[in-house]
Amino acid sequence: MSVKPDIRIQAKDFDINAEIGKLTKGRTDIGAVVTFTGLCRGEGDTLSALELEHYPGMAEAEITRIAKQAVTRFGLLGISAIHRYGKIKPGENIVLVIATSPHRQASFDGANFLMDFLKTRAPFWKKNHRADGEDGGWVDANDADDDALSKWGK
Amino acid sequence: MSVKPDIRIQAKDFDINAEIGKLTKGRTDIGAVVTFTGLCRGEGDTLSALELEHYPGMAEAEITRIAKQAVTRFGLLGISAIHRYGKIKPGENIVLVIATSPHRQASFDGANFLMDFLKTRAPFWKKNHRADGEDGGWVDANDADDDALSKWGK
Amino acid sequence: MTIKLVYFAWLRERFGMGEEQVELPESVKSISDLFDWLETRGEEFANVMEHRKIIQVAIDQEHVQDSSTLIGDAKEIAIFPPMTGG
Amino acid sequence: MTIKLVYFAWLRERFGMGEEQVELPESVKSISDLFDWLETRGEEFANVMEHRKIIQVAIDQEHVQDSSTLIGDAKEIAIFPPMTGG
Repeated sequence: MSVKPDIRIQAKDFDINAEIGKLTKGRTDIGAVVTFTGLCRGEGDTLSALELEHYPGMAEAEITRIAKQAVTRFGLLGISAIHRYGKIKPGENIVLVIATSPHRQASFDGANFLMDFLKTRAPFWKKNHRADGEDGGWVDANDADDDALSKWGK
Repeated sequence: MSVKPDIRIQAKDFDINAEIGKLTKGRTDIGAVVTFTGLCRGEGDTLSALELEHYPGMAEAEITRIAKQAVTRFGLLGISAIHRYGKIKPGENIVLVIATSPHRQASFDGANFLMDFLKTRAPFWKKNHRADGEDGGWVDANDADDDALSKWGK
Repeated sequence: MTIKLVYFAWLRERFGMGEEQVELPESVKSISDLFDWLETRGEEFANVMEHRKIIQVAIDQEHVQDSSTLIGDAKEIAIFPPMTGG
Repeated sequence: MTIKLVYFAWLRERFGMGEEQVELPESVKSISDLFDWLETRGEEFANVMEHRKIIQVAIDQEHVQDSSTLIGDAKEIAIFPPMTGG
């Protein structure tokens, strides 16, 4: 049975229980589910919101490509990702990744791999809205995110 | 602020959304939440249930000890674990681990570390109930679980 | 050749538009040629193209690593800063 | 010395009980001594103690790695097979 990644880009929030249920309901072959949720941090109350811009079409396509690699590489039974766009306040969800597999390490690796590549390869850009009303500017790419890719080899 | 692991051993199922909420509600310093859920597999419909036995008192104490190590080692902002006991059917939840942190790798590592140690150090034992009514016996310890510990060093 | 150019994040803000249809001169064959041509389109374009080393490109929604890549019969070329999703 | 012994999983099943209060002889100082003494308590105990290399021990709910560990004034000693949680 081929595994089809379920990838969505949306403005609205997501329900983690419901998303896990979509991958696990009625199945008895899944032994491990790992979820990753990325949230907007307040940066010590200096941030009022992040604004997320994306490239419609390419965002879905690129995350799907990476998700398919994760399925093959780690032998996942299912993978889904939801990435929000628009204005997101501190404490709110930005991104959800779920990986399922028979045994635990594959699910951990699958979700971790997808997040590392999503951070640097998915066409999203974050703008800071500062609490004091000043222009917070666009978030710079993070060298640590590029470095994180190195653990997955070539 | 010191982080107090929230560790529970219970017969009843858990609600992942609710458990995440307990760690994240009202906070804006958390950027990453990783959950691990372990489920009972049906082993190709040969299994009718797992029966989980535990050592009351020590189970909570041991998981708490490991969870505290995870907090210190990875700089977690929160960690919780719920491990069920009693009869659990294929497709049902066995264990939940949640780790929160400012950045993603700490949450992945924290949850992964706690699971690896929980598998081999927490006083739980699984007995197989076979679908055909034969005695399924006690689940043998898994060498792969011992090996998994090696990635965390001494 | 008519092609759609798409801009994101601070490139979009600097150019004052998210996309445009442009008529590319015959001489524009590669991404590098495209950057050279954009540079000639006014001060804002020239300023942004000073950052060409970090600017990323997608041809018909697929990442392109090498600026010598030929545009061919692409319908849409997106240029944008390094991505910061997740 | 009176002490509580606690058994789990197939040890519990083989012994036919989850716990018992026992009066340990003066000569039983270490975990290894305890295993030697248990062996003398009948066929089922002797059979189980053949697996002593894999049998694990907790003294007052803390894991003990080394069978030379002294029992001291422990109140509760648990013996059990390798754990299979998670």
